Amino acid sequence: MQTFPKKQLTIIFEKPILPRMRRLLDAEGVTGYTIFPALAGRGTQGAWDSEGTLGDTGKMVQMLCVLDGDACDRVLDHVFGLLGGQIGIVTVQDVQVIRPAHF
Amino acid sequence: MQTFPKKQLTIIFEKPILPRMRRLLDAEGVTGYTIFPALAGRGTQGAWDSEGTLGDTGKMVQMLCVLDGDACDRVLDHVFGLLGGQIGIVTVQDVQVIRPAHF
Amino acid sequence: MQTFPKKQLTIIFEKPILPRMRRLLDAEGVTGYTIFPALAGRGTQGAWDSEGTLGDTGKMVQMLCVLDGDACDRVLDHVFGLLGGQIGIVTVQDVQVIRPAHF
Amino acid sequence: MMDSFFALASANLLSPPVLFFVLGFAGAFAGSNLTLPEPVAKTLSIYLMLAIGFKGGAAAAAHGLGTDLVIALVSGAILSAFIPLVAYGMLGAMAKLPVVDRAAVAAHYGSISIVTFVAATAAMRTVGLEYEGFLVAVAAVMETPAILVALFIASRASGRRSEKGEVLSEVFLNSSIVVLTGAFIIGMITGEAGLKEIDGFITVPFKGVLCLFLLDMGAVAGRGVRSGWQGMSAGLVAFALIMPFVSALIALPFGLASGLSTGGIAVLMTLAASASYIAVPAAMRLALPEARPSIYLTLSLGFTFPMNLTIGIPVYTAIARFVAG
Amino acid sequence: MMDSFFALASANLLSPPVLFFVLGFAGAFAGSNLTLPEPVAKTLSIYLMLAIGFKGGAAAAAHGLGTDLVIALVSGAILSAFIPLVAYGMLGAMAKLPVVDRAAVAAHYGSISIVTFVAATAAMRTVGLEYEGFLVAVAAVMETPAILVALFIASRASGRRSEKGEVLSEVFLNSSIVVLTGAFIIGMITGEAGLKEIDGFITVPFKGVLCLFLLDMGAVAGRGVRSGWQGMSAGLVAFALIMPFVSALIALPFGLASGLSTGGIAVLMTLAASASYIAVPAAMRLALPEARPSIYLTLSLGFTFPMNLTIGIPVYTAIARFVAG
Amino acid sequence: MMDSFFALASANLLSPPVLFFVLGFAGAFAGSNLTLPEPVAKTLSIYLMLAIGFKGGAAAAAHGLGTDLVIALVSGAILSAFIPLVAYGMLGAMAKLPVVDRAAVAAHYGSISIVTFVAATAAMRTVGLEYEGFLVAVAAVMETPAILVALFIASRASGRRSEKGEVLSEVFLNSSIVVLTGAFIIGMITGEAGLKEIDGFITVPFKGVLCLFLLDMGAVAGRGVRSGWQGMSAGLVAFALIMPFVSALIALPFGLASGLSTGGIAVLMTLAASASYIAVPAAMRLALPEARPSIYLTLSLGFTFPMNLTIGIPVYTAIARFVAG
Ligand SMILES: Nc1ncnc2c1ncn2[C@@H]1O[C@H](COP(=O)(O)O)[C@@H](O)[C@H]1O
Ligand SMILES: Nc1ncnc2c1ncn2[C@@H]1O[C@H](COP(=O)(O)O)[C@@H](O)[C@H]1O
Ligand SMILES: Nc1ncnc2c1ncn2[C@@H]1O[C@H](COP(=O)(O)O)[C@@H](O)[C@H]1O
Ligand code: NA
Ligand code: NA
Ligand code: NA
Repeated sequence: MQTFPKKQLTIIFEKPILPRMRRLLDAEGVTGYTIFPALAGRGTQGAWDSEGTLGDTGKMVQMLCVLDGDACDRVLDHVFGLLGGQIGIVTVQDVQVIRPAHF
Repeated sequence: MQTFPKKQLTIIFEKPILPRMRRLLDAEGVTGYTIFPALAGRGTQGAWDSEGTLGDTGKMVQMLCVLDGDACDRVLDHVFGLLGGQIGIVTVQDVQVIRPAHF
Repeated sequence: MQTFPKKQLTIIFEKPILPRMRRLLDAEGVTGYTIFPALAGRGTQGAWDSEGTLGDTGKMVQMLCVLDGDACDRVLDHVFGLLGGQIGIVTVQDVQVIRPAHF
Repeated sequence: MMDSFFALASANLLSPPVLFFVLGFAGAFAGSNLTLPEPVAKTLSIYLMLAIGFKGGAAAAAHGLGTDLVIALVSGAILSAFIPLVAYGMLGAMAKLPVVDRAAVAAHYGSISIVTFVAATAAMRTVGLEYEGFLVAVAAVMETPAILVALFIASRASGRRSEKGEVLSEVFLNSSIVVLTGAFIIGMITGEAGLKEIDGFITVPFKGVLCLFLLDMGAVAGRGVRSGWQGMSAGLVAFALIMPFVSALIALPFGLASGLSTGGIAVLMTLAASASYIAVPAAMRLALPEARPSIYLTLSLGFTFPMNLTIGIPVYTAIARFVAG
Repeated sequence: MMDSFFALASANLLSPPVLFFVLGFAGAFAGSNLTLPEPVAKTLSIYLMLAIGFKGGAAAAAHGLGTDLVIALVSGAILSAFIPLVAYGMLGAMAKLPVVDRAAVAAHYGSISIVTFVAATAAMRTVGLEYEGFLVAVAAVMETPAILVALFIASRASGRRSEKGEVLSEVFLNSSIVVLTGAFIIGMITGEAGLKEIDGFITVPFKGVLCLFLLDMGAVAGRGVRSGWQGMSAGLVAFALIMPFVSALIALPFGLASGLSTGGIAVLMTLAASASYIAVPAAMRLALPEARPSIYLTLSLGFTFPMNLTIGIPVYTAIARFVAG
Repeated sequence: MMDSFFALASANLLSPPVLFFVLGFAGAFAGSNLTLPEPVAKTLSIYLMLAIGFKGGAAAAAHGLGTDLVIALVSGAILSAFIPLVAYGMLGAMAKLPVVDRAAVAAHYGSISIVTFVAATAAMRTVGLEYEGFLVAVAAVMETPAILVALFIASRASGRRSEKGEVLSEVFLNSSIVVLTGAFIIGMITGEAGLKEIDGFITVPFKGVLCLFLLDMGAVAGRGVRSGWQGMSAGLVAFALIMPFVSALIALPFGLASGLSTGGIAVLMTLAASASYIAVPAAMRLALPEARPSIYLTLSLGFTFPMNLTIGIPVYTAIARFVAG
């Protein structure tokens, strides 16, 4: 099957800013994204666990967004602006898709 | 450590067809797969949120399957057949594994 | 934007040994990791489903850890030691990050 | 009849369950998120099935079952199979929709909403009307025929053939039907004695749990309207608000012919008027994936459900009283 | 006063809710995980809001509302706006903290903890003191002013400007405030009759549910202390233990001036003494992300909350009795 | 004795809790998914621990504790340590299993199932037999010795050495043991007065909650049998059905020697006969990972648990009555 190269942007960030992040991606016009709940983790700012955490503070989510290389660069800029003082990490990977028009 | 190249097939699709998808992968004889719950997202058909959704309709899941390059092509064909009118996206990535016989 | 290559280590393993796995990664001095809950799956040892499972036995989680190539090799060794008789799979992928110092 | 209707309507509108529904709906509409976490909402719905099923079974055991049950079950099945045809026709007249969407919507209106049923029984209690316990079994029977009829319509109209077996087993093995009928049977077996044993769980907190659940349902419905509003045409909204009255009137003669009590007739009318938003949508994703959930879910959950809860139930009750009481 | 205090304190400490809290705290401290699954904990907190709001509304309807409500609401708003200033000052004197952290902590202590409020009302019932039902509305009003004041302090001191609109709408649309005030209004509308209808849900199991919830809260607090201990200085811990008494004393004259009953004064003092650990932290992540959650959460949840539950409430009650009773 | 047994058996089999269990089991076997969402199932099990522990403590406080408690605790510990040896031997005779699997299964049968215990106490109430409140504490004591003995067997037989410390702390800090014993102690402290305060939560809905929980357990067990069936041999299934009676008979003299009431003896026999399916499996994944969960879980949850619930409990009760009553 013929495949086409795209970028997969993965952002792990704190849940309280999820609405902001969604607004950002919507504003950038990415065609789609999916958000996954995380269970626990550790970073430079210590360990966390969703069990035994009240409300959204201290919980992390993962946002996964498949998009064009160019769009990726543009979105990355804005994401870094948003993440400023917030807790989180960002990675980029190469992926192949079949229906390039969808992304 | 010596590693061996494999493919990682990632399918994000709507939860109501999960049993069908599992039957498909079982029939294709893939050695394994893992399914993750998604929390929210947006695509060409609009935004969704698992909170405030009744039943499985409107929820998405992610299926992750590490497999051989050849098997990947074959499975992809069938997955596209299944996803026909359904909501969802498919990506393929390169991964390295240690115990190639397991996959 | 300039990006730097790192490795992403993904381990899918059974939930009862999660505390052990976290201790291992802490001992190895990785800068961070994130854990995700899985919903269901199948492997060489059969199918499982988190619904209808009591306690942690039979549930799987996914640990995702972005780290340096060298660190990755070292951690892999220990992870294999730990996973010995346990149920689980390990993959390695190439990823790009922006702030290399964070990892 | 008007007097009686206004009394009923205000008693219904000012009851805690309906007010909590309105709170959830208004909150969601204003942008607040009042939905319960999903695992809890699912459990509350299982609780409602279990309680309503068990109490229905215990009541049926007390009063004995006879031919009236059989007649009511057959009436329910006929209603569920016939209403989709009417809905399909009305949709064709009132809105421009592709055939699959029309068929899918029709399936929803032929099938039923158990929460609407529970709200109707709670309303009967408030106004002091008795109803037959076995109507729980009728509700269970009314879930599926509509789906089959809708698939038949869709396959005739569009040539699309779907795996009915998978869809039906999905619906039959659906936890809500199994719990409802299972609890009904257990209630019949253990009778009054069994009811007394678990009264503190299925009766004492029942109405309050219903309030909590309707708060959540209101929030879900409010969200649905908020996000699904754009895709709606005036014709579709009109359909969602008028169709329930049509269905209720179709059910009226069946209720009379089955020899049901006044309250029982009102409940049967409500069942007919209610539209599914859990079991049928899931079945439609399997059987008619081209049909758009944003249409059928918004109509049944965002418009018909709130309308039935607030205005529909008192109207059906007033009609039942006028005709039968 | 001492006698009365010791009687109150032991009645409070040996009540099931407080003992379950201690069990959770001790268990978590020893390394056991007694927390409830998150969706359930969230639901229990919605249940508590719904029950306490509804009962408050029904009580307010029974006794009628007048200028005393207005005065109490204004008192609450003033307290919520004023206490952060005091807290900010005290923090400056007692600990070395960056300005943003100080402002964030101050916001928490000006706002309130609904669970502490619920515990206080349960304690009033145990010792036989009445309190005004409308204090639920006062609690709702006290959630937000503190946040605004803290953001004002932070922007003056650090030049940092934050999008107040987003933060405020986040807090206002927060499910707990909406459920609390919504249930209060529904309770006012349906009054005693409504209360009787859903009594089996919001009164019968109430205290037991509170026990289960406090078991969870104890476990969360114990975890918080266990993991946040290192980041604490003696001055910060002292602040968390002393500040509540300062706030309670500030609230005392307001309670007297509002003409509240003795129990009502004790509850208002408790509200002032309590510190937020759900709504305000989420708001701070949006408005002051540089402020460290490990500091404000550990202080309010790990130290102030347990102190209020065990020692604070009986002390405030004893003071209220001494002054007003 | 036969008469009494049949009366007991039918009273047990036709009680709502057992019927709901059967509904869940049959539904799951037919392919329906009646399991509750996991967070809710976990919470219900915490609720049952809390309620049963508290009531046991309050009862123990009312009747006073003496040497009989100590004797019963020691009896429990001995039973939990001894039964695995018998189970290990029987398994060797009845099935061909690797040593680690045998040891792991033995650990499960020495330990206990709290839900079976709860079902036994509910059954005692149905047939009007008293039992000692402190048996809750005995249940807690019986959870762990079996694990130690099994690890000892495994390390002797296979040379495999496991980190006992980690495993034991995992089991001791397990929320179910902590809640059970913690609630027992709180019940002892607050006594009858405390019980009256939270009665509306831990007594009023108790039996109904048990029904809901057993519906879920039935569904889980039914699934287990459905999917684990292939891996079973006739010998293993026979073991799962016979071993409980062996354990119950071993417990009988201990019950008599401890001076327990007839109901108390029946409950102790049930404890001995029950097999763990939550705490011990998790411990085995840590200590004996080569042992296959598909074997020990299917045996204890899929066969022994349903057998105890339906047939076992009335048989043990009949024996206790025959011997002691
Ligand atoms: N190297 C990493 N790999 C995977 N996840 C990470 C990594 N570093 C941080 N995280 C996640 O991001 C969160 C915040 O990281 P930090 O800002 O470093 O405290 C952590 O709690 C982890 O969940
Ligand atoms: N580019 C994308 N990246 C990540 N997830 C996506 C993307 N596009 C779609 N999705 C996910 O797939 C779902 C269905 O997409 P669609 O069929 O485009 O509506 C969306 O709701 C998202 O959860
Ligand atoms: N090829 C694979 N791709 C993705 N997940 C897998 C794969 N193989 C195994 N798994 C996951 O790892 C678990 C244990 O695998 P196994 O040890 O093969 O039984 C399975 O239940 C799956 O959740
Ligand atoms: Na209908
Ligand atoms: Na305060
Ligand atoms: Na046992």
